Amino acid sequence: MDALFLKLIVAFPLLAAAILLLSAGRMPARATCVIGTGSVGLSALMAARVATHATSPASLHVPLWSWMRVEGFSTRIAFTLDPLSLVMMLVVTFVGFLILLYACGYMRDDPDIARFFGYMTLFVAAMLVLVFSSDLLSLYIGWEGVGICSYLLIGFWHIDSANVAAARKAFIVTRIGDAAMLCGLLLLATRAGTLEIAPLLAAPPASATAAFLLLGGAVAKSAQAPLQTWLPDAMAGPTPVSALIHAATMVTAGVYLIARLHPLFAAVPAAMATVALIGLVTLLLAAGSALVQTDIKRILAYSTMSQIGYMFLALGAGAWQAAIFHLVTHAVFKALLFMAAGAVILRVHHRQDIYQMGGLARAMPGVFAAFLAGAAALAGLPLLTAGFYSKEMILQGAWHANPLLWAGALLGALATAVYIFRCIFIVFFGPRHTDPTGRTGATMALPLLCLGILALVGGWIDMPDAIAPVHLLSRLLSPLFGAPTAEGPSWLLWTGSLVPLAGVGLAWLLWRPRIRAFTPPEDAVARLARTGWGFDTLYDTLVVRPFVALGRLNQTDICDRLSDATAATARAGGRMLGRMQSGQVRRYAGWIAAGTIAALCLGAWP
Amino acid sequence: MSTTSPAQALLLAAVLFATGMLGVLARRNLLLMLMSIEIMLNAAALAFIAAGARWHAPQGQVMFLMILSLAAAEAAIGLAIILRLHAAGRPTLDADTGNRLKG
Amino acid sequence: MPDLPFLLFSLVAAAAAIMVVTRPIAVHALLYLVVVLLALAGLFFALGAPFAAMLEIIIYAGAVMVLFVFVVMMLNLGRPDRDRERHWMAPAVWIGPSLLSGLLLAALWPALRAAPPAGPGSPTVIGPEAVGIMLYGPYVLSVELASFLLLAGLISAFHIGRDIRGTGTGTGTGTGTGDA
Amino acid sequence: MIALPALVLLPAIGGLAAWLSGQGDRPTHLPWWVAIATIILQTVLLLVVTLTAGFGTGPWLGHFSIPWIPALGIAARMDMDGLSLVLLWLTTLLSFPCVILSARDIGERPGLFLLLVLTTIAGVDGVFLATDLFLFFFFWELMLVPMYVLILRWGHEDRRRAAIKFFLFTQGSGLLMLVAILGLVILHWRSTGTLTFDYFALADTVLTPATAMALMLGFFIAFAVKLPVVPLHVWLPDTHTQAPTAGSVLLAGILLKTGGYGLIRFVVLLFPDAAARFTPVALALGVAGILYGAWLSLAQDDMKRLIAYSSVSHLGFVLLGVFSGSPMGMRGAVVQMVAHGLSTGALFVIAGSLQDRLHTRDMRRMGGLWQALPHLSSVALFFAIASLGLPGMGNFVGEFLVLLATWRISPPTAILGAAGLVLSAVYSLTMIGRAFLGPPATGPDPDHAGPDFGVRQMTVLGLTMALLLVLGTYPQPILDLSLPAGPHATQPEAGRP
Repeated sequence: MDALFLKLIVAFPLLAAAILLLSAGRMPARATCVIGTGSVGLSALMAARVATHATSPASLHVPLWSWMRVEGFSTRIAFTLDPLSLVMMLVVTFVGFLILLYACGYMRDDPDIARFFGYMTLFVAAMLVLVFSSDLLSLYIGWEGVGICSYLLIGFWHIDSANVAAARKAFIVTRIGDAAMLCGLLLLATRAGTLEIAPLLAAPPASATAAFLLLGGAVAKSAQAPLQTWLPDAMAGPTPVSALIHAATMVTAGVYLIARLHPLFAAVPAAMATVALIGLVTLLLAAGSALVQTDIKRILAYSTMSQIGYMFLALGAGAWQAAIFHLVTHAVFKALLFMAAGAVILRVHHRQDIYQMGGLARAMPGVFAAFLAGAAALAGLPLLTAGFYSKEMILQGAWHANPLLWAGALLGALATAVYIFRCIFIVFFGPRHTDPTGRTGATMALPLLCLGILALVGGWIDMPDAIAPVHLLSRLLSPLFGAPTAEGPSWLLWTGSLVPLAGVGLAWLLWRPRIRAFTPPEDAVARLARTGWGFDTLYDTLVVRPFVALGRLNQTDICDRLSDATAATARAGGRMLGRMQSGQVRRYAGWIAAGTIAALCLGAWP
Repeated sequence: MSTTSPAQALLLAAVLFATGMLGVLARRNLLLMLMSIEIMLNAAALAFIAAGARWHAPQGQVMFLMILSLAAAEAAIGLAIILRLHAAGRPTLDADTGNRLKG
Repeated sequence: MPDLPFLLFSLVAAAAAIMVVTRPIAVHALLYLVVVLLALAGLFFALGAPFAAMLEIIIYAGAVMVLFVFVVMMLNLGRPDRDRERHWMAPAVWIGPSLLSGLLLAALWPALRAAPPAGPGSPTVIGPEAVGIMLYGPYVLSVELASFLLLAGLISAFHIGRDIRGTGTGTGTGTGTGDA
Repeated sequence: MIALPALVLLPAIGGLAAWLSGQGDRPTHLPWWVAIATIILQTVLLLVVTLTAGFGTGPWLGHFSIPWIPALGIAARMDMDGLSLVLLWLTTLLSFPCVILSARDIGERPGLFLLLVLTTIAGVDGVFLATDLFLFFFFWELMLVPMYVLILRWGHEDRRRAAIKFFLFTQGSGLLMLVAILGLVILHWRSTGTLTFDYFALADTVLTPATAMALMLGFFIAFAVKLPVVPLHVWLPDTHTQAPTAGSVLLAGILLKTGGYGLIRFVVLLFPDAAARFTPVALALGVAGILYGAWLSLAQDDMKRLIAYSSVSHLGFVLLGVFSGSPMGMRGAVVQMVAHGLSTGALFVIAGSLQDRLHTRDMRRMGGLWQALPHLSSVALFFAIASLGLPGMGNFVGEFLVLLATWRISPPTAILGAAGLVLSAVYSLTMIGRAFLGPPATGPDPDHAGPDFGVRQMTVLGLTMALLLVLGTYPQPILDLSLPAGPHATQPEAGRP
């Protein structure tokens, strides 16, 4: 029964995608919304049903069909449900459903709404395939599938060529990681003869190369340094897309991959250290960038990078539960933040510059409350917010791995609180720069409400012992990851609680209402931070432009010149021989003589 | 009769042939070229005669007769062409100018 | 060592041939050519082919050369022609042809040297009778062919030489468009 | 199995019928209907062949042989194995878009056009079946000439040059193959005393390594030109660009596959040792093709040229797979050939339709076509995504198996091949972005972009999409069939009458 449900969870969005895409816009908008949202809703219901019945540690395996079976290698398409995929399934279906519901309101007036929902449901299906797959190669189907959906959705408003370029960039940068990951798969398949995850993990081939190649895929997908440049540009897509794909689900696929294959990574200390380092660097760089952004969605994008950096840090520190916990809470509060931001953007005529907003708290108190809840969770304000607990767990894990990592993470936490409350103070307080119109409809308000509550109370499923001995998530995941690490000294908890508060206070000092808003000095560092630390320029100069320029130079194909040269030689030879046909008797006689001599020579000296 | 060696005659034939060829290639006057061709023909005839003498066979002289008729026909036509060219306004008989196969 | 008459005839033939190709005056060349032919006739005689020698003198040195003489007379060559010939025979002109002829000789020489030595006994005289039997025996077909050739030569010579001075045909009196 | 020659003769006869039916003065669609009837009959015939094939009696599924020129040991011999069957199906399936979509709008002498198209198909079918080397060469040449005339007569602006280039390259390489065939036959004759062109007999010829290498190179170059392999690919962009749509589809979809087929059947299986020694070079050439084709594809402005270079890139994988020396790579190469035939064939249909509507192939003058032509654009998007190797579509299965097989013998080669996948994403998405997305172009008026794809196009292309998806998610039937039967495998006449 559960097996059937598992299939249906994937089948519903897939079917909806097929219907919506094949209808080619001939369906009324309302029906489109119902089909799109309803299918994911059904999946969510079924996921809940499966979750309540299958909390036992035994995992459920649903083989579907054999994909490729050749000499020395075979792979099947099969789903598996274990605690990790259970958690991911719930996140994807529930958050996905709420975001689709929100999108019904957000995209109401778009003529292409059928295409939008088609892509969105296709994305949900692909993400579920990614999550459920018990075989790395069928996981790769979902992995690339979410990538292409991300491409389609970032470039959804394709009349603007900037959107198209952003979409292409997102796909290509992640594709670089995907190619690395594919190489990793090839390596594993060659070593082990299978890509089935369970046997692969039962006897992990301690291959540093494989771990690093897979890490490449994860880094690109999760927008970590040095392949993080696509994520800020990806904000060109509609806001529900940013919420679903570029905050809650797809970008965390890298975290999921590493968690899923953690024995493989744990066997290679260098890879673990690299993961942690990448996490730390991204977390600090992105937080620094977020501090100086002016576009509300870009702030959130950098914040996403930074938070995924936390997850990588946790993974690298071996705190697997912490990473997944943060993944869940982050999915909730970041989706909430994006949707709230989207609501703001809709009301202020599609403006995204925070300096053009201001004072919106009174005009839209509901949205403000939602944004505030999300921001509090993001900053990790103690006790009341989900983000606090997950971040606390990561800090504990980092402390155990290396106090330096902990210090960096703490610095990041400070910056997080500062940049998100900077955003709040500028957008919702102070003088009003624009008059919001309309109101946020029910379809948009309901998801905000749900997620707002979750962002506050969702963390209570797992708390430090010092507060309350609740370990729902850790216990659920422990069959997979082993027992969670013991907690550190209690001053760790105090520091972790106080730093975000300090950050809020700092933001208050700098950007509080009714003072002249603090503008950071416009120096080189700030400019660099705003442009994402110059990675874009670097890649553009080093790779993209030389590559394209050389290609342009060779547009007519140098090999073609070779064949042209042959033709030219033949033609020149013909012209030369043609000149010999002068019609002059004596010349002909000379050639006859020469020929005779040559023949004689051949005959005389055989 | 004598100790005449046909091999020496062959060598002479080669010399005559080369000389005739030199004339054909070097001279521009059609008349002189024709004469040089006669030398070459005669060289060939000499070679045949020498071969016939070597093998005590009359075929050599038979071939000489063939060459003779060939030379006669060639001389007749060649000289007719020369006369024609001369009459047609090309008194120099320059072989290098008649390279268009017409007029 | 070949006997003296043979050597003499050979030298005369070779020297006269060289004279033929180098004379600027056509009549001189023609006379040298006759010398060549006569010397060759002597050689033929020495090689035991009296019939061929006679034919060489009668037909070649006689009939064919007379034809040449007639033509030379009709051409009415004079001093300008001689000067032009001299001009045409500049030393540089000779380089290429000499090279080719030398090469030919060099190529022929070893081949001829390798010719099998003379058979047993001295060359026997092969008279007209043997030649005639051979001609009208196995070679009758080639005699026919030769007659065809001569007929063809006759007809074409007649055709080409027809109204040589006439004004009736455009081709005969054209100014020679190919002269350029 | 008398059906094998029938598979070759039917398109030829159908072509003649189409030509004769178009001889009237009035313009008529009669030839078109005759051609459609022909390919439907062909499909039925192939279905019959498939169903009656001798599965289970050995790898060879069908056999046909009658003496042709006994004095020279030449027979009209045809044998069919799984590889032939797969490629015959590909040919038959691709003849539908060729005939239904592109031949319909030929204004000038449609009968002759269809005759040439169907004759080419007949030649290709013959190539896939013939196991007498003389017969093989006959069909090899047979498919070139009609294609040459197609390009010369119905091509685009620079068709003369393209047609001559096509002809010279393929003909020249074909001559090289003829020399190799004759060399092999004569060597076999010298060593055994029997003069024969029979594939199975010739496979037993005892050759010194050097001769085997020389003969193998003769075959290899002929097929490498056809496949094409860098740097012998230069005829392909010009030809594809200038050919009429049906010609491009035939070329990309089927004719190039004869190169891959020949590599498998006549290079790797006929000269296994020489091919094994040649492997490093072949792998290098394959990777060079993948990367170079993708790189140049990216730099093109002409849509058809872009697709043509992408073909070069895709078929580099075929070369890798064929020379990977493992059944896995071979199967992957076959799947890649089928998938490439479907996806690139469809892309050429789309590029041709765009040219019909906009009268340009220059992507600088396109842009924003999605508004005017949503159906066409979404179809193009699908096939572009398929061609960039998205898992779940046929191309990925082929590429993955090829890379996996390559990784076993040379990981660096496989890594470079995987880098080609990144580039394929770059050029595919660039093409989509430049032609269909973005603001509407200022060039040709998008309002006059002509009608969008109708039912006819959507049906045919929709079926192609479905096939690609099936191939990508359930490739097992093709994988099982696609391993070629070696010349030493049990031959069908041994098992059955």
